Amino acid sequence: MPHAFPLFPVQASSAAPGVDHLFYFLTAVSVFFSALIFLLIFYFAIKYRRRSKDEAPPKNQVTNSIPLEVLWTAIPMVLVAVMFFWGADIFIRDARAPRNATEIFVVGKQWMWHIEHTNGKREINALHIPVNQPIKLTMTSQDVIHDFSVPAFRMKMDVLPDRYTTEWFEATRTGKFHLFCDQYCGMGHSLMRGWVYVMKPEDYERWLRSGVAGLTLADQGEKLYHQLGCITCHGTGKGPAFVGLYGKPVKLSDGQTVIADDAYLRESILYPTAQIVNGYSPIMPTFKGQVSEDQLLQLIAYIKSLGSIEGNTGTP
Amino acid sequence: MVEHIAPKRMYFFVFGSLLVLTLLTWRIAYVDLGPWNTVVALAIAVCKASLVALFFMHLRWSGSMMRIVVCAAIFWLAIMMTLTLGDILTRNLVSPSHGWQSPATVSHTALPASP
Amino acid sequence: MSSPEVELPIESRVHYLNVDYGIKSWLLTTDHKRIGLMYLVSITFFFCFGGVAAILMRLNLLEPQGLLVEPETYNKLFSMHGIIMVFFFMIPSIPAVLGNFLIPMMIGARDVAFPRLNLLSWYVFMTGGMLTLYAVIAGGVDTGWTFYTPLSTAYTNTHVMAAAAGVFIAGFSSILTGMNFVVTIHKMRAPGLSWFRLPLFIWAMYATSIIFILGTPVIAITLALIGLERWFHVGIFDPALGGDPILFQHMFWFYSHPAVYVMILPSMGVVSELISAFSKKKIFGYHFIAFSSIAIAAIGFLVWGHHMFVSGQSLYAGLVFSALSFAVAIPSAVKVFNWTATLYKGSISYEAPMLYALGFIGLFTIGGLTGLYLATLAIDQHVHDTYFVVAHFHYIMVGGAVMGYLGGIHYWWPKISGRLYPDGWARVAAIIIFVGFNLTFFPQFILGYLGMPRRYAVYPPEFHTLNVISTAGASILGLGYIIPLIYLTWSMRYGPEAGPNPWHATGLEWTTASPPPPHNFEETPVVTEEPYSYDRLAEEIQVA
Amino acid sequence: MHNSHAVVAEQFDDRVQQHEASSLGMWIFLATEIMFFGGLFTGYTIYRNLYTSAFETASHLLNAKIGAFNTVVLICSSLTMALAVHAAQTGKRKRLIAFLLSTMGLGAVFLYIKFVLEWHHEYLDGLAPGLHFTYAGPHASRVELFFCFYFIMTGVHAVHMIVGEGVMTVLLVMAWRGAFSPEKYNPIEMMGLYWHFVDVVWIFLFPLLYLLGARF
Repeated sequence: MPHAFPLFPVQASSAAPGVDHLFYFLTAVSVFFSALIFLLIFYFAIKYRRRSKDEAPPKNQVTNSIPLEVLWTAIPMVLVAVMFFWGADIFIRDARAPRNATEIFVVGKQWMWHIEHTNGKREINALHIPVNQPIKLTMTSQDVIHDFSVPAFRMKMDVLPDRYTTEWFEATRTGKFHLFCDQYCGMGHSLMRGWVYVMKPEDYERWLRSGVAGLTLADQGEKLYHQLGCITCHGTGKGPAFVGLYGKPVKLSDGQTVIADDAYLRESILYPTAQIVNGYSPIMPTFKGQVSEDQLLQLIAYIKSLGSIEGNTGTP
Repeated sequence: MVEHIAPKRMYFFVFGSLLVLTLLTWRIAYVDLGPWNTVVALAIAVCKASLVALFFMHLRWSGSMMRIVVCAAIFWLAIMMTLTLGDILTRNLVSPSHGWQSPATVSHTALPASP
Repeated sequence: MSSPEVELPIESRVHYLNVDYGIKSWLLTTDHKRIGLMYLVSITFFFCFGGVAAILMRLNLLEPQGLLVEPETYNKLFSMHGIIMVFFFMIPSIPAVLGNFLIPMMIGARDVAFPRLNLLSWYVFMTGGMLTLYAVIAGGVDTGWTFYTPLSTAYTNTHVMAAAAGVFIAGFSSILTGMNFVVTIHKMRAPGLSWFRLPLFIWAMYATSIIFILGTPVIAITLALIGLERWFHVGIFDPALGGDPILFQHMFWFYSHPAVYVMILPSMGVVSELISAFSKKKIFGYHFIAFSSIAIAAIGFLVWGHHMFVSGQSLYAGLVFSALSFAVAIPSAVKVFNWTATLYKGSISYEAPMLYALGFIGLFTIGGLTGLYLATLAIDQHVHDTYFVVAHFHYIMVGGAVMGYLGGIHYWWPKISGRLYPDGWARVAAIIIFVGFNLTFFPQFILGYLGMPRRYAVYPPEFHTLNVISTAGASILGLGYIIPLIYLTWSMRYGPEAGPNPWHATGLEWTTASPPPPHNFEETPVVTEEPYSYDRLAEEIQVA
Repeated sequence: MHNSHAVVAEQFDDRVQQHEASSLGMWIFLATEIMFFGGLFTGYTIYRNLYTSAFETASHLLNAKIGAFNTVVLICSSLTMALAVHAAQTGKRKRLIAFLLSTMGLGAVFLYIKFVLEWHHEYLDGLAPGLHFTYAGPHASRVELFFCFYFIMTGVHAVHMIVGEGVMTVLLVMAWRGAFSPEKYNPIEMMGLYWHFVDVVWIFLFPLLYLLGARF
């Protein structure tokens, strides 16, 4: 066999050791109980085998024991409680990206991964990231459900059409790691693979700057902002302004308040009448079918660039 | 006789109640009670359904097994609705960019003041 | 309770097999035993079909680039394997074959409560099966057995409609069967046969029937919605039209997770019978095993969301479903411990059914414990939709359910056919299946933790070695399944006569002749003792 | 122990056992029906929660008066069905036939109203998803989703009614031939349970589909 023959995946993210420790714990529990059951069965099977064909079965045996039943109900209960809380703890941490994470956008389509960096650099079926730096992926799909999985990071998340899901990780070692689509997505499912390249920060910077033909993601969004005519309302006060909007609570006409996050902005572009900002009338046409998923991400990046933090507002 | 025979009078009485409740639910739909419109309409529907089940379907006189069957079905339906709704209603509560912050990376950014 | 007639040779006695001849006497029968046999033949046919697909898949994975077929064909193979094995083999396996054959006999009844509905259920099942086979022959389905939207509704142009309609129709046969069993168990028990005198197989079948009744209608309506969505291009589950694909997953798994318990619960019932019969000892913790079946059926309905931890489901829902999934592990563990305790101080013999039963306990233990990994949120996040999942559910469904099914077939074969099969061959087959199974599926746990995704037609070369081992195991496993097929068929004609109770087992089904007379019992039995009363048997042997 | 009495099938010991078995069987069947409709109700509930205002808008496009009238028609048919069971229990053959006929008649009226006065009009108004959907107001795609559920739920309900009408035709012929007696009326009773169940489903469909939010 010419190829390497690994039995355990490499640990390449900050989350991996935690998951593996939990895995070792479960394996220890499993091995212990499997061994216990197997040894008991073998022992009983040999010790109490029927010696002759007409051997009479032993009589008046104990066939009920409440203490035993309680014992072997309680012990598994305690063990699974430990597993639950341990697993839940890691899972909750994995679900929430740190605030300073570098954001990268992922669009899945049958059968390729399309990845965009904030400076406008794009790649296909490859993801370049710096080591020791939290990365947050904002992902969506153009067609069916996919799943962005990096086994070396012990991380995966489904990628759904018409919705943003996120996933974050912090790579801890440089190298080249598998990227798989884990959710069956049709004919080319097994070809929807790629590589994650974890680089030293300086290499990453160099890579990021090389070969960028033109505009950053936000700049491309700005271009769209003009091309699509968003400016005619949102730049004139007929529609809500974008400056400092991102991440802020928005009061809606039905009295509810939502946070202006990616999902909200996306919905407002595609279904403008669904959530009307208080004080404005529902006059915006839908852009569904006119902007692609990539363009949506560009528009959102633009709005984001207009500032989410006080004192850091850009100019439209 | 293996089955209870109810007096005919009862059927007409139940029928009358059903008609009254139908009228009621229809009229109430024209009164603005906000979200309570749905609640009231469903409460009336539950009353009507109980009347039909208990009297027309003789559940009142049937063995406990039949009642267990009906309750089980309703209970399982409730499970399906509750757990599914539980997902839908809590899905957007965790907004990754506005929730937990890594202690190691507490940044200069402040959470937007909640209204 | 021995009847004088059982002394006569099989040919000179009227029993359910020779009471009437000709194809019509089978196709129009309302005898639960004949219907059970018709199901046996049908599901064996579907099993071979699904098995061939599995072998082709494993062969294809011999090479990282695919040895035999294009990815497109591979996708159709695993979809067909899944759909046929799940809906047309595993789900009807023990309930429709052994359940139909045994339930009336175990409770001392002449037939099930609704014999004509019982026959109807077989026709409904075959209609669904034929429709699904049509889908396969006409060009196949490539959605996987899970029919996830929007792939199944908007993005594939394979024969989803026919396959979904087939599964939809076959669902009604499950409903009819479940309904029949519940009513039969409630209303047709022999005098003196109170609930806690019922064999544990009956308890397991009762729990299974609950799932049939309350779960199957939901998959039916879900698949109907898939059909309507495809047909009219509306967007109930299609996000492009305002629908929510995760709602489909909820509704699909609301049935399809409990369906896993439809497969394993009857096997647990069979194993409870076998362990007791071949240890010649009353089962340990009867009440706990009985109630754990009901508990598994009930809690099993609350855990479906663990298929969706990384689906975009709410984090909170994930936490709730994870906790509930751990809860369902407890009654399963209780069963395993009780079976093991039953062996203690027994008088254990190792005929083929017992080998299957012990194999079941071992493989189910591994399958159950690896289920804990998948219920653990953080680990599932890594191994979800990888070969780890494939290995886990095959340990439950093949290592568990199929081992139990084969054990049950071997145990009751003398009752079904009236004849004995060669036990030596049967033991050899049981061991070959056990070894082949482990060789096939254990490497897949490692593959899964390494990260190899499931449903991959081609894969990175570093997974090559383990895949070769797995395929080697599959060929052994396939061979193991062929052997019983041969000697069981052979024994139907040439096997020595078994007599009414070849295993010296307790239970009403062993008190009547083999094969049983058309209405099971010459006279309705009266039950006066608890099940598994091997103490009485001991006395009888001593007297003899 | 074979019962020579023809009204007891051979797998049963006596009439009580047979009656209890068939009632239990029927109720279990109705439990499966609850879960079958339950899937639809769950889906409906989810989208209603997600798209409340769109669903209210869509609901107001339906004619609540017709819906209410149809509810009354169905309740009347439930009454006649209950009276038919009563007539069968007391062995009144002519009344049984009369009540079965009126139940079927009322069922037909319901279906006529549903298909001709409602579905047909909604189709013409461009409210039929997938076939002819021209609604262009706000939330069009969500209004379409409401109408998906409207057509599927009322459609599945109507299919149940049509099946009921078919079975009732058979029972009618049997009643005509005098197949039922106070000792043997199980099929009529089971038919009654089924028909009332279909009524109960409509009792929920009516407020859920027609009476969303206040209308004025």
